[in-house]
Amino acid sequence: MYTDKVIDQFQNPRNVGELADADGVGEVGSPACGDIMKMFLKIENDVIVDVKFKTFGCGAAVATSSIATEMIMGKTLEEAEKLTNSMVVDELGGLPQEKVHCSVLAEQAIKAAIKDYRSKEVK
Amino acid sequence: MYTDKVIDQFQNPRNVGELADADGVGEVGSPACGDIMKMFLKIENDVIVDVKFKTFGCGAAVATSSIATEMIMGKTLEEAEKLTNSMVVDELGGLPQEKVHCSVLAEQAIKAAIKDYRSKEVK
Amino acid sequence: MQRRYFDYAATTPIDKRVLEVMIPQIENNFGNPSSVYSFGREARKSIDESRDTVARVLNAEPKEIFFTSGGTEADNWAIIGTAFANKNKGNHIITTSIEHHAVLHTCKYLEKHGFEVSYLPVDEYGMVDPEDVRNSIKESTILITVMYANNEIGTIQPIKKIGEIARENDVYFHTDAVQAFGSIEIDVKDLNVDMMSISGHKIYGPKGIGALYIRKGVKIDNLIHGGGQERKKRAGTENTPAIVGFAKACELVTENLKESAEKAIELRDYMIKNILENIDEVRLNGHPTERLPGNVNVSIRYIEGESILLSLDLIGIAASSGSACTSGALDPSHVLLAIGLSHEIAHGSLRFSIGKDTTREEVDFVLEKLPAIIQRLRDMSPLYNS
Amino acid sequence: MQRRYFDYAATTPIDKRVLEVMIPQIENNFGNPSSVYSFGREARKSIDESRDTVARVLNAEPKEIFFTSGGTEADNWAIIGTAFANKNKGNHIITTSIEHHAVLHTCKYLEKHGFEVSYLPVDEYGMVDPEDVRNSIKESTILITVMYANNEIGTIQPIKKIGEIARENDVYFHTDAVQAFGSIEIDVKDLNVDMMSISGHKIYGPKGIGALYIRKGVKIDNLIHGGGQERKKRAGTENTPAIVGFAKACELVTENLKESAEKAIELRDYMIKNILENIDEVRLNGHPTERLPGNVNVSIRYIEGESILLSLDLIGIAASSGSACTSGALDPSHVLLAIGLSHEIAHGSLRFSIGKDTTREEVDFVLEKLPAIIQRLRDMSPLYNS
Ligand SMILES: Cc1ncc(COP(=O)(O)O)c(C=O)c1O
Ligand SMILES: Cc1ncc(COP(=O)(O)O)c(C=O)c1O
Repeated sequence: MYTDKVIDQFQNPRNVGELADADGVGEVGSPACGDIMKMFLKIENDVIVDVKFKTFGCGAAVATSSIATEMIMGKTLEEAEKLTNSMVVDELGGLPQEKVHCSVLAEQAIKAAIKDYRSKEVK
Repeated sequence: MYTDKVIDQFQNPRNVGELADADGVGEVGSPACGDIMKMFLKIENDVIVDVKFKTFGCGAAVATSSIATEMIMGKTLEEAEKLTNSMVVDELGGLPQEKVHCSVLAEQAIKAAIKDYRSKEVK
Repeated sequence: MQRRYFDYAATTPIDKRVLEVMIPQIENNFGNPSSVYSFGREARKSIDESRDTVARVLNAEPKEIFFTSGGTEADNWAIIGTAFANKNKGNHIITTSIEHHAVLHTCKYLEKHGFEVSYLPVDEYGMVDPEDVRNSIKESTILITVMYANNEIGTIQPIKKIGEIARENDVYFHTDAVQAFGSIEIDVKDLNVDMMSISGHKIYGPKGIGALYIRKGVKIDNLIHGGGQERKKRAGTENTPAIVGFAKACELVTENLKESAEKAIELRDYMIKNILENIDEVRLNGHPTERLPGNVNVSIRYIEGESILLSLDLIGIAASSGSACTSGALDPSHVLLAIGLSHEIAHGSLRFSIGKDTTREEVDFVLEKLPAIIQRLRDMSPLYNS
Repeated sequence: MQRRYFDYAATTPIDKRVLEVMIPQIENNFGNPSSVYSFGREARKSIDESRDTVARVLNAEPKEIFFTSGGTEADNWAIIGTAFANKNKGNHIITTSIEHHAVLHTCKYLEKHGFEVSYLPVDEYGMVDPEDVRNSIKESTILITVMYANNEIGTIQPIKKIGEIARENDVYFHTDAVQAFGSIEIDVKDLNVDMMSISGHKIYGPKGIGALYIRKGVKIDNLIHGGGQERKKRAGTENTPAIVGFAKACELVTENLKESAEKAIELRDYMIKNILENIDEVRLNGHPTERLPGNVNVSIRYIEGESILLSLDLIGIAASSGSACTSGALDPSHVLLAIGLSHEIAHGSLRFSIGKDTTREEVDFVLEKLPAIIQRLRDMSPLYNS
């Protein structure tokens, strides 16, 4: 059901944890739905210099969070905002149909974190 | 499904044929129903001295006709009239449920032949 | 006693190669396909591959194949499922008077639930006239169900033509292909069918398994409700070994379709010719050419079918009859009555069905024994005057 | 990798002795049981004997046993069949909120057809109160359907008591015993049930087969219409090998019921005790004692079920979860919600089911590995603060 890449990301997730001094934090999903993703971004000059995540959810949710952090690490905010859920799915070598919604959460969590950063910046 | 006795009566039916000089002839059933039995009786002093049958029908119909002729051969009319379908079934060692109606035909054919004989006698 | 089987239309022995793929499934691949873990994933994979195979041989999409417990369930589902799902559009169903009971009794059931059913007549060969179908369609017609080939007399219906008419009139079209599949080539796209029933045990596959082809977009209710199996359309833990065996059987019959059909037709025509020539007062039932490759059906005057079957059985020959006495009912086969036979003649009918393992020797054995059996029974019959 | 199976409640591996009786049936006894000839008669005999066996182990009459394609079909038939057959008497059905989907979705379907369904609540242990059943009965009530034992949390219902209430009120009573049968002793006469569903693949038997017990005199429509099989109540060519295998499985599980149950209960309680002691913020779901011998169901806070299953699977352990993520749905198990769990906690639930082949070694392996898996996932969870 899951590709080797999904399993690898699930078993050895990259960038798990929190950033105490995050510049932007995004949280999406709800425990009721069985999926919560929380993204922590450290940003310097509009570039993501560090990223961590925490996820409550299924294997696909963990794997998509993990790979998404890899995909945006070192990228500009503009680039990171362009990350779509299908890019995440492709990078994982595919996801079962009923799990695709998890990849949407990863996209949304990153967008939420960037939005959070921007909203603080403005102030 | 059929007992050995049924099979034997079907394969080697006793008293098949017609009696040109029958004293009583009974025919029951109809081709539409898939069963016709015709009984021919030769009667002397109220005793059945010869009997023949012809049957159009399934294996059970043939076997019940055949054994019924054996059961009434040499019997008085009174005795023959007492023959019931369950006696025929018992004598055969049983019949499948859905075939029991065939044994009713044998009983009826004999009764019809006796009735025919009596109706002629009266005249 | 050597047994000679001439009832392939009733059911077929399993192909050894089918059993071979089933055994490891039964022994090792027992996982519930709905589970995430490896036991389950392997079962899921087997089912997916099987669905692909069945779809391929029918020229359907895998998403259009739904496994059922057999042909009967597939027929029930197609008819009850579309009737109830589309009753807002109308309550009229068109079928024929020679369908299998799986269709006929289902239609009768629907009549009790407010549906109106037209049972189209057939001609003396058991053939439905597509123009009759066309003329029976009305505003309220929601479904046409016509069998592909008849199980008793083997007549093959003009399904493609009827499908065209159904499509022109925007009415769903189901065909019961339980007998046709495996005997003649079938391409659901070419045929214009919306639904089609097939069954495993008629094609040297396992019993207890079949499939309903449901064209994408057809509006149909579930028949069996429960878990989310078969993409939420047919609940119940999947019978993985049977599904895998069924797919294998589908593959095997399709592979050899041409040659088996040619061989069967040759034996069939040889058998028919011989019976008609050597026994008098016998008639062939069904269409002389538009018939299933393996179907021989004759009516033998003056005697009753079951007594012939029993006589044949006692020398090891297994055949079938359209006589009611077989089933304990009073009326003979509705199919034989529908082609115009009298009750009496219908009761004396006999079906030999030829399959992939039937040999010329077996046919010759039947042809050698049959005349004497018939003569013996005729001599006992009050209807026969020699 | 050695695989350890803890999902006997989902499906069971076939017992070798069951397969042994099935193989010759598949290979040699392929005849259609409706046929008169010897091939058919032998199949008929096998089916009759199987029916006798199933009847015997349930303390039913052979005439009261009807073979189906599985537990789901049996549930559908009992409910839809009695509902439609008795709708002149009323349109009200009583069931519970923790039934299997085979019952729940069937009830939902009937609601669309004008029936009214009461879904009774359960207490925190998943137990139905018989008094609730009594109080829900009204003039129009025609059927009560309450499962014998729950498939997720294992709670065993007071079926006998509910049966008494049903009988006092002259209402039909069906129980889904798919999980209970083979794990606890069942006597249909003693239980006061009118109908009961059982399934082959849950008792080390074949898949694609089950049975509905229908007490003599119950008024019920057919679900699958067609040929006259199963005394005209369930159409479709009989699946003889599966029927024979099913009967064998029924016999075998019943034979060893006491010992297997004792063994399972010991392992179950050992497992529950260990998990509750060694992992914090875990709760046991279901009743502490009135539960299936093989059922362990726990909710593990802060983490989601599928990720635990996946972690277990990667080390060869097959278990099951009540999490929606398993099925791709959003809502977690309706059973866990019905016993009062929040969505969040329900999502973190895990079921281990113990079967006849489960060993202490296997249980110890799970107990050894589980804490670290849970800790790892909790460390990733935004809900967990260590
Ligand atoms: C034409 C036709 N339809 C339906 C069926 C029923 O199929 P099954 O026996 O698989 O339920 C049969 C065979 O019995 C058949 O010949
Ligand atoms: C309680 C219960 N009822 C019904 C079913 C359905 O049985 P089957 O899978 O045989 O259709 C199951 C198992 O899936 C079950 O656990």
